[in-house]
Amino acid sequence: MKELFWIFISASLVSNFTLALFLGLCPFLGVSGKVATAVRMGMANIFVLVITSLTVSALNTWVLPHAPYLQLISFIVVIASLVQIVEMAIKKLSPTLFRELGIFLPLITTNCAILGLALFQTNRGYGFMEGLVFALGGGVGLTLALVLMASIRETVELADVPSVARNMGLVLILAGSLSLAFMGFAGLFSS
Amino acid sequence: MENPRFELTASPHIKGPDSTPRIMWSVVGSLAPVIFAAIWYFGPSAVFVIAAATLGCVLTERVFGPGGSLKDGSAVITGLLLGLTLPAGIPLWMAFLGGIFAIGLGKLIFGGLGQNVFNPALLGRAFLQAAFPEALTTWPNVSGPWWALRGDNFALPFMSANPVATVTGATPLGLMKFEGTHTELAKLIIGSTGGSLGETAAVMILLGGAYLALKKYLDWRIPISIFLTVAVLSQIIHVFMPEEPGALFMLFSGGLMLGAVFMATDMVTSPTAPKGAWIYGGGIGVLVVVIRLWGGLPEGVMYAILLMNSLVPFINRATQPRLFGTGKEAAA
Amino acid sequence: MSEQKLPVIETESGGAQPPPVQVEASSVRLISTLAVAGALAGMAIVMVFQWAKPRIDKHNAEVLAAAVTDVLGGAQRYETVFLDGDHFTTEPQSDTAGLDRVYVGYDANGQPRGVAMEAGEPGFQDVIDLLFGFDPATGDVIGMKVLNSNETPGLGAKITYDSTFIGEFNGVGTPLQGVKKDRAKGGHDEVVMITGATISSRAVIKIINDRLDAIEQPVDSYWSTLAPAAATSAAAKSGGSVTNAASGGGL
Amino acid sequence: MSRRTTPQEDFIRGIWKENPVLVQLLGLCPTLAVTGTVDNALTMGIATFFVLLGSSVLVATFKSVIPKEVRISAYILVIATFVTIADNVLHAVVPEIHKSLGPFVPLIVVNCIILGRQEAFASKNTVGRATLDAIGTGFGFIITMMIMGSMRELLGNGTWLGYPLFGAHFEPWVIMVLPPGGFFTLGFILLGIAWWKGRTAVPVRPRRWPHGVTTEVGGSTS
Repeated sequence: MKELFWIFISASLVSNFTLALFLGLCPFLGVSGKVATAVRMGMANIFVLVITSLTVSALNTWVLPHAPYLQLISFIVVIASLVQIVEMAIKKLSPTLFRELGIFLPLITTNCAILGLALFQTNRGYGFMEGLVFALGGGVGLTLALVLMASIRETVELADVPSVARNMGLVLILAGSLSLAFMGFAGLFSS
Repeated sequence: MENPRFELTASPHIKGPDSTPRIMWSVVGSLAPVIFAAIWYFGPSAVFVIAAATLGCVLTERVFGPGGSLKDGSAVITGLLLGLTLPAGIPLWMAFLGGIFAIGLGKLIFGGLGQNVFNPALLGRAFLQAAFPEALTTWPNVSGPWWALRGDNFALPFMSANPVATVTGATPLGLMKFEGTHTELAKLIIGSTGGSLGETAAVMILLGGAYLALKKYLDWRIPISIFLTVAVLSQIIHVFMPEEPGALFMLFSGGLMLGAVFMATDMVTSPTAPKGAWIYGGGIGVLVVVIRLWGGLPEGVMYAILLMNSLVPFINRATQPRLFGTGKEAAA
Repeated sequence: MSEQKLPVIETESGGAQPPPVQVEASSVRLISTLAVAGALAGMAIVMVFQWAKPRIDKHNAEVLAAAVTDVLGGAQRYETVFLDGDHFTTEPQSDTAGLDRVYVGYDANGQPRGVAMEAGEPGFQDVIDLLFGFDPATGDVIGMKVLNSNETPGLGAKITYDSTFIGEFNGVGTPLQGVKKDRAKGGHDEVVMITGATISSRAVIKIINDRLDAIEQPVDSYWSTLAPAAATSAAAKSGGSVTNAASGGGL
Repeated sequence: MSRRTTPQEDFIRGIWKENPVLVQLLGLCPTLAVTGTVDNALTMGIATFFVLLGSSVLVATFKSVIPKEVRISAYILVIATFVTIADNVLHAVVPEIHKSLGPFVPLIVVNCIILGRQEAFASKNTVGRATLDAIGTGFGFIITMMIMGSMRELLGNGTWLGYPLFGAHFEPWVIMVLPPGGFFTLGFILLGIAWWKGRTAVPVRPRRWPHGVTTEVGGSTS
C-alpha cells in the first residue's frame, strides 16, 4: 500500500510526467492556451493512460516474455487499436462524453506520454496494480501541469510580453519555472 | 460597470490612491529592521551579499527594463529580499547571478512590474538553490568575531568557494529533521541561530510586517492564514506523532516568517480577492507543513510560495467572476 | 502540369471512380500490404535481435560479475541462488523469472566469500538500485555499488562515484548508522554521509538495512549449509546486531 | 508542392530555415530529456538521424505501393522497425549510453519530426529528394541536440564530452542538467533566435493593450 502511494506521488509530483520526465510535452505546449480545453485534454489523457497501463500489463504477462523483440511494435499497434475501439464504444454509448473527450483521443494515441508510460512501466517492472497507480499518478501529474500552465498563460495573454518572448520563449521559461517550483516535492514521502 | 475608465498603471492598483513607487519605497523601509538584524548576526558578509544581489537586480532592470522603471523601487526590493534569503557565506558572484535571473526571467520577460506570475526574488533563490545546492546549504555558525567574513564571499566569478575556515552549522530545521534535536524558542525569536541572512530574527520581521499591515500595504489575511494553517496543522500532527515538532517551533523556524510577511504578500503574485487570499495562504501553510515533515528537504517555504504563485491565476478565476473592473468591490 | 490544372484533375478522377469497386479492391490490398510490410519488419527485427541479444546478455553478465566481484572484495566466481518459498536454493522448483535472488561469491580457494544482493528503494528523486556485499559470518556489509540512480548530479549522484563514501561500506557492522562527518564517533556500524547529500546517503543506508531486515534470516541459514564452521559465528553476530540496534535506537 | 525546389534547398532547408526543433518546435521531448550531456545528445541525434533516413528512403521507394488509407499505419510500422533496430544496436554497442538514454530511444517512434517528414515529404517525392530532405532535417536535429547538449554540459558540469574545459575550480551550475535547466536552455535559445530575427526584420508589434480595450476581454474567458 505504502509503495503504491509513493508511486502515485512520484508520478504526479516528485517526478512529474511533464515537468520532470518531459512526457506529454506536445499537449503541454500546444493545447495549454485555455483552461477549459486543458482540463478536458487532461481527463482524456488520464483515460487513455489507464487503458494503456492495462494493455501493457496484459502484454507483459502473456505476450512479451515469448517475443521480447516485438515490445515496441506491439505497444504501438495494440494501444492505438484499443484506443480506437474504446473511442468507437464511447461514441455509441455516451455521445456527451465523446463530445467532451473524443476529439482529443486520436491526438493522444501518438503522444509521448502514452508510449512513455508503457516503456517506463515495463522498465521498472511494475505489475498490474503498480502500473495502474503509475498511470493514474502520471495522468494526474500531466493534468496538473497542463491546467497550471493554461491558467498562467491565460493571465499572461494580457501582459505586455516583450516581442522576443511572444511565441514559445515565454512558455518555455514558464515551464522551467514550474519545473523549478515542483523541485520542492523532491524526496516527498520517500522515507 | 457601464462606462469603465481604465487607468493603465501596473498591476498593484487596488489599494487606493498611493502610487506604486511610494508603496515600494515603504516596503524597502520596512525591511530596514530585518537588514539590521542580518548585519548584527552575520557581520560584513551580510552587507556584501545583500548588496551583490541588489546590484544584480538593479543592473538587469536598468539594462533590459523599460526606461525609468528603476524609480518605482521594485527592483531594489527584489534584490534586498533575494539577498535576505541567501546564506551569509555564499560567493558574491552567485548572489549577483541570482539577481540577474530574478529580474530577467522572473519579471522583465513578462513585461515588467505587475505582470509577473512568480515572485521574482524567490524564483531567483530557487534558481540558485537548484544551480548551487552545496553553496546554498552551507550555513555559517553565528559564533566568532563580528567583523570576520562568514565564508568565501570573494570567490572568483564562476569558481567554487574555498572550503570555509569557520565551523559550519545547521539550521534549526535541519537539526530537527536530520538529528532530531530542538532549538530553544528564545533563540529562534531573537534570531541567534543558523539560517539565511534575513530569516532568523522573527521579531524584526514581524515588526516590519506590522508596519506594512498598518499602512495597508500588505494584505494581513495572507500572513495570518499562513500562520494559522501551519500552527493548527502542525499542532494536530504533533499530538498524534509527538516526535514531530509542535506549532511554535514550526512558526519561528526557517524562512516561514520572512516568506509569509514579505514574499507571499507580494501584491503582484498574490490573489486580489479576500477569499482568494485565505485560500492562497492556507495552501502555502499546508504545503510548508507537508514539505517540512515528509519531503526530502528540511525547508519548504520558498517552494510552497512558488507553487501557490502558480495557482494564483486559477484562484483569481475561482474567486473573482470577472478579472477586470472589480477592483473596488474586492478592496472594500 | 501547371498549378491551376491540378485540382481540376483531382476532382475529376475522384468523381469518376465508382466508389464501391475501389473500396473492394483496396481492402484486400490494404491488408496484404500491411501483412507484407509487417512480415518484412518482423524479419528485420528478429535478425537484428539475434545479432544483438548475445552481445547484450554478455555485457549484462559482465557488468553483474564485475559488480559482484567489486562488492565482495575480489571474489573469483559467483553462484546465483534463488529464494524459493522461505529458503535459498540453486535449483528452485518454480520458474526462476519471478524469484528473489542473491549471488554467493567464492574466493580462489573455493571458500564462500560473502553474499551479494540487489536492493532498491526511492531516494531523493527516483528509485536507487544498488548491489551490496554481505558477510553472514561477521554480519558486516563488505561493499556497495550503485547500479541505477537518478539523484541530483554533482550532489546526490556522488553516491555512485564518491570513493570515500563507497569506501565506508567496506566492512561495516549492521544495521548501518548514518552519521555526519563532524559527528562520527568511529563506531563499527557508522557510515559517514556525504556532506550536502545526506538525503541520498541516508537512502542508501536505509535500502541496505531494509533489505537485510527482510532477507537476513534465509541468507544466514543458507550460508550455514555452505560453511558449517561459520554457522556459530553467524548466530553470535546476530545477537550482536540486536545490541547495536538497541544502542542506536536512542539517536 | 507549389514549386520545385533545388536539391540544395531540399538539403539546407531542414538545417536552418525549417529546423525541426528550433523553428517547427517538433521533437521537443528528446531535445529536453536527454541533452544533459553531449554524448547522450549526440547518440540520440544519430539514432534519430538513422531512423529518419531509413524511413524516408523506404517510404519514398514504396510510396506507390502503399495504399493511401493505411499509409499512417505503414509509416509507423516502418518507423517502429527502424527504432527497434536502432535500440538493439545501441544496446549492444554502447550499453552505457543506452542505459542513460533509457526509454527515450524507443520513444523516437513518437517523435513528430519523423512521421511529419514521411507525411509531408517522403511520400510525395523521389527517393533522391527524400534522402536529401531526411539528411538535412536529421542534421538540423543533430545540430540542435549538440547545441543544447553543449550548453547544458558545459555550464552544468564544466565539461564537454567528458573533458573538463574550465579547470578544477569551476563551480558547475547543477540546474542546467536538471529538468528546469532543459526548459530554460531551450527557452533561451528561442529567445535568442526571436531577437536575431526581430533585429533583422519585422518592426515591433504594437502593445496588446492599446488604450481602448473593451471589457469583453475579461468576460470572454469565464
